Amino acid sequence: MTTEPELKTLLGWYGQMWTIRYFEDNAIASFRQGLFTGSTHPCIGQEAIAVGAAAALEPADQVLATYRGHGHAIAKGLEPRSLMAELLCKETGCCGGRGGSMHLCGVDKGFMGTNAIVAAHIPIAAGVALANQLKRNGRVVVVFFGDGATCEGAFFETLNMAVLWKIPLVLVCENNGFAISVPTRTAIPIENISQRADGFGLPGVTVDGNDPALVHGAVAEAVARARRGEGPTLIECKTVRWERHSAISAGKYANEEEAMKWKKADPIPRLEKVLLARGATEAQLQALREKAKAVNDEALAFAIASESPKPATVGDFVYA
Amino acid sequence: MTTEPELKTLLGWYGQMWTIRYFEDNAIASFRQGLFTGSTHPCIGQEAIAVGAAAALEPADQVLATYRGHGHAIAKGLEPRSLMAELLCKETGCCGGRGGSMHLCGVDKGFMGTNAIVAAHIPIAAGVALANQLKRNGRVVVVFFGDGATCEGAFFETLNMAVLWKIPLVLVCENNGFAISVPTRTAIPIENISQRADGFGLPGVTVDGNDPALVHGAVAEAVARARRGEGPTLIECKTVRWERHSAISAGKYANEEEAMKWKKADPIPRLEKVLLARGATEAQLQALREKAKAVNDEALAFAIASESPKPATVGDFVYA
Amino acid sequence: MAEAINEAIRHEMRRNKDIVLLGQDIGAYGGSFGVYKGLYDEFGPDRVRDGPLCEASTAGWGVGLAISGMPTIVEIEFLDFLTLASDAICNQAAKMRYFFGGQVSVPLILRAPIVNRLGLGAQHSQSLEAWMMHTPGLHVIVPSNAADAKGLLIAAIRDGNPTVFIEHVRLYAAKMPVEEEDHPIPLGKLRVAREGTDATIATYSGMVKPSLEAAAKLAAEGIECEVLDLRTLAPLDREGICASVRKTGRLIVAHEAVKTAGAGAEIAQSAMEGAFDYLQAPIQRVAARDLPIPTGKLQDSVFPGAADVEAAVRTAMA
Amino acid sequence: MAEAINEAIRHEMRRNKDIVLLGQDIGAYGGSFGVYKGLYDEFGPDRVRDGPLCEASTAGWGVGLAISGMPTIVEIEFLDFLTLASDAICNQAAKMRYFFGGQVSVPLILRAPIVNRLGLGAQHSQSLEAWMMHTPGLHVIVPSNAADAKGLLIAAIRDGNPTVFIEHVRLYAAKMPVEEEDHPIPLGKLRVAREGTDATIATYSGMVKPSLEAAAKLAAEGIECEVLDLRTLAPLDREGICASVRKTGRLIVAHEAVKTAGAGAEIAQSAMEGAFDYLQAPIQRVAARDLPIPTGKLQDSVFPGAADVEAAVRTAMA
Ligand SMILES: Cc1ncc(C[n+]2csc(CCOP(=O)(O)OP(=O)(O)O)c2C)c(N)n1
Ligand SMILES: Cc1ncc(C[n+]2csc(CCOP(=O)(O)OP(=O)(O)O)c2C)c(N)n1
Ligand SMILES: [Mg+2]
Ligand SMILES: [Mg+2]
Repeated sequence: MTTEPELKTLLGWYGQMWTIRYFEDNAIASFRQGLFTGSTHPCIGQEAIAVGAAAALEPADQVLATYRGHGHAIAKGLEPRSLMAELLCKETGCCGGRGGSMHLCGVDKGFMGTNAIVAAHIPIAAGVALANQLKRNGRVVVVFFGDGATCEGAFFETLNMAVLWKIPLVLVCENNGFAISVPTRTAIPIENISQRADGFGLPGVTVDGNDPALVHGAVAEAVARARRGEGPTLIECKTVRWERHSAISAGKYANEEEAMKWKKADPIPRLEKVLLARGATEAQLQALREKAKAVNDEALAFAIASESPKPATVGDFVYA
Repeated sequence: MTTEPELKTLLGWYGQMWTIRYFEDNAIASFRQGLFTGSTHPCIGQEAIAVGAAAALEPADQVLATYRGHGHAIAKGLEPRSLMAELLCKETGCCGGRGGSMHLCGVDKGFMGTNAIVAAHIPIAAGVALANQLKRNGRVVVVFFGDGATCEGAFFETLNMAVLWKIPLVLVCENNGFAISVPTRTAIPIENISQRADGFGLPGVTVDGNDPALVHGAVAEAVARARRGEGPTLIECKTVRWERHSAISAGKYANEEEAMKWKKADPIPRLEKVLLARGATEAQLQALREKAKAVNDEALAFAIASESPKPATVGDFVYA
Repeated sequence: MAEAINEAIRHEMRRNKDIVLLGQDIGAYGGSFGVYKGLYDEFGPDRVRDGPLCEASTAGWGVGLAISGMPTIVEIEFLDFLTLASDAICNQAAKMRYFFGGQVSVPLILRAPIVNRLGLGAQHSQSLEAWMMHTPGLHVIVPSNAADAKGLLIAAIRDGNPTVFIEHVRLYAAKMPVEEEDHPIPLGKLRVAREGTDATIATYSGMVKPSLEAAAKLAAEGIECEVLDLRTLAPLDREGICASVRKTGRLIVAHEAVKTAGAGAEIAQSAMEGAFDYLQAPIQRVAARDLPIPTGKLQDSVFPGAADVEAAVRTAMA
Repeated sequence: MAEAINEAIRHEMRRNKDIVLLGQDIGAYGGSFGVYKGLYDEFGPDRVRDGPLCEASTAGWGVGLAISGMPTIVEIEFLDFLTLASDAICNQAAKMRYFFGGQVSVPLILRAPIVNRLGLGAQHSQSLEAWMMHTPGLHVIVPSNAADAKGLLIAAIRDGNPTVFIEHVRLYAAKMPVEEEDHPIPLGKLRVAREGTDATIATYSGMVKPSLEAAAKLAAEGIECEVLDLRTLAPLDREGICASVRKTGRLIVAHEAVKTAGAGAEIAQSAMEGAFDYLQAPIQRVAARDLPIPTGKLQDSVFPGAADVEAAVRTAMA
């Protein structure tokens, strides 16, 4: 593993985690207020993964994620305002209001988009990484996905090819214990998802996904390995999901208590303790929180004030 | 492993292997003569696997295989005549002449059919095995497939679920070194395909697929395990393919010599040596060979003499 | 309609102990849209198999169960994910009985909802029934109301052939008087949802209600539309469609799938082949625009509604 | 046609160093039907990536390459296996530019052959172009001869949009004079393969030749058919079809896909919408029967031929 991050770095992460948390709070509140329809899949409780992983990347490196990808977009440098405007399906949104909560993208920041078909973005991410390899541009791709996605064929097929061709790809599984209502242990008969790697000949590691420094360390090592041309790594980050799969999920959980345990595992207070122990002041932390909130409140106001795309533009962007 | 098979048993296998070999010889010759069109995928050089595996099964156990499945059909007890008639697309064929070389079936013998979509039959086989589990009928399913098939999503997805639910399924991979023209080593970045099992939590074993006794031992153990309710096993049988993928394959191999090596690895002369060493006489062997030939010659004559299905029946068998 | 489907399945599962359900989130959770509420409690984890996320193989396992004599219902959470299961459905389930010369039957039902106009975007808003219609060997069922859903699902389960049963999320909440009794509805027979003499509107699933609204509005002006709820697309009741067109002389076909190469083209051409001489105006299509589906307000520019049906009728009458 | 496709790809790969080929057996072997002969030797393993058997992900990797600015050609060995790649093609490639608001382009070509009448059976004989036509965001190309294949493929590669390029195994051997020069053919323009005044035959791919044969035979009796080779199904040259029908007053649509919900229905309904007043007889369809495809002689009872086209024209003329 790499060395312990500096206090300044950790403070930066703390601010980012709050930015993500407030973004998701606003997303849920906006959805409940009817500011947009459909659904939204918050990453609350999982912020440490996006933040720790993104910190291991160069700006030119690329990220792909799922519908639960608002945090990854923010961590990769997208502006909350253009993301929130996209959630609200406004023309100022990052995808011109066509994509909504599940389809975010920021190519200029290396954020190659989120996807609403579970696991479908994993081969796409590998293709982006193969393009990097062919162009010899030194870029690495990080792809985020859930535990559920590791039961889909596209995940396995891609592991096989990525190892075969030593693709500069880092596969980060956010094991949050559930795929909608299905607990990981009733879908996957092995202890750690990182063990999947054993059947494919790539390194597989499991880390505590609620500690951004541990995530950062594992991802940094995998990124270095990928940049050296040694191929992909599978990283499982254990975490705990926000109580509901999405803002519209309504079904019953077999074990309600299990589904609510994220609050006890919240990575933010945990990082706060570390920061205070390392000498940060409560005032510093408060300033970061307030900034995160202000950015998001401005973002929401911007999104609300923005226009919906004109009906006449509905046919734009189909063909190049 | 189980005990060494008796001489009588081995002689039976020898006869079966010749039955399959002659069947395939006739299939190729018939195709070349234009007795049927399409193609045919011989299992020459791989007979020991079908024979050794089938010997580990009860009649009520079930088998599914691929387009390269004539040998498995014969080993599971289907008559060469109804199979050859099917290859020639005659109404006396096991599938009424609708299926041809790639779609053989004999439900009454537990032969649940061959399939022409690589790996698609693996989940189907698991479903058959799940039915057995639910009916508590004690039956086990053996599914045969190639090395190439172990790169397809359906294979991996099924492994995951089969382990999860302890399905009575034995997965037999015939690693014949090629998927059409693609050598296994350029498609699969691990030494042994049985290693795939490590990512899923099931036992994986590799055996020499050109020795029917070794195949039998591994399959018998896996079948026993499955019958005890302990779930699936993955068995890799290393073998060597007939020089061409199918009777119509015409492309160039990167390494022609490699593609021709089956003749040096032919399981039949190898078994012959064992038999002679264990006291069988040349006359005994010859009698078995002749019987195998006679059965197949009769089968071919029967197939040739049979009628094509009447055009008016083309719409039969679509709906139950 | 969710309740009606639930009742149909419960009824059949009680009647036939071999029926199995496969899918994701179908256990205690009751299905991602709640259609399976209570079934797990009643029938237990063996028969209600909540599984990992792998639609392709789930459908393949369903084929294996089905050919073993266990009628199986596979749930796909959104019809859009049919892409993943299409090999098992189209290359296996639809063809297996045929290429095995009748040695097996494939009593497999794939249930999936159309989930549109909710704002979930391009990968969660599609109506893909036309692909399934173009696959010989399948039945394709597209009910528009609770009573039909129940009767057609019971019929499909008993029929014993591979079936794609397409529900509609907007109709789930709709409660209509549902037959208490066990009342299968024959596959391949349309329902005349409204009688009329001036124009025929052939439609199904989510467009039946807007079509009836349009018909009611037009009736106020003396234009009497006959509204046909097709109920099943395969088998397609071509004779029923043509009979109505022979009476009215005009046909409007309405669906929520995108227009090009949709079911509407087949329905229209069926009338062309069977009732050309009676046609007084070109057959009109009302359908979604040929675009990926956007989120947000833009959706309204893509999907058709009662006003579009009305306009099409007026065009046909002009 | 195999040679023409080979030339088109070679030509474009020389011109644009970013183009990559993905697939199985596309290396030294030259593609399962030999279309890629020599490309591996010329362009090497980086650009001609012979890979493991996993169509779904292969197509997905192709999407990733494409959105990274590397135009990618994915080969699927038989069009029947489109089932496996359909999520990558229909839910990803076709929609990605749209749902990302134009931030990416998807220059992905999926090449696959129709392989029918060879006796390979139900899983190796299908014509699935209608599914692709029903997917907004794709181009669907169905050439009938070598020259068109070359020109259309070059155009599709340069066009830079996701394209399903459907070849036909029976046409591979056909050598026709191919333009030496780099000669893209605009997408969405049909070719009048034979001029005529009495009836229009709209067709494509493997049915163009039998349609021309039927037309030649009928011409001997004074019935002059106009044969339209549609060349692309998406975009579909609706105006070209209607213009011909306005001239002849009769339309016959011919394809090898099964009839129900096939491309023929769309083509027919397009004429209905644009040329109804000129139609003197019902539009006829010539297509495969709605069955899984059998092996052996039974195939002849399923697939249409010149005689079926001829009969359909006579019906339209009667
Ligand atoms: C192929 C596919 N199947 C099903 C769904 C419906 N669905 C959306 S999210 C989800 C759960 C995925 O779980 P996981 O991969 O663990 O990610 P998480 O939501 O927990 O982040 C499901 C089943 C989908 N979008 N795509
Ligand atoms: C899904 C799918 N992809 C491709 C093919 C074409 N194909 C037929 S057999 C074959 C090779 C399979 O290799 P392997 O699994 O090793 O089996 P083997 O033929 O060597 O027995 C291929 C690529 C197919 N039938 N199905
Ligand atoms: Mg999860
Ligand atoms: Mg092989």
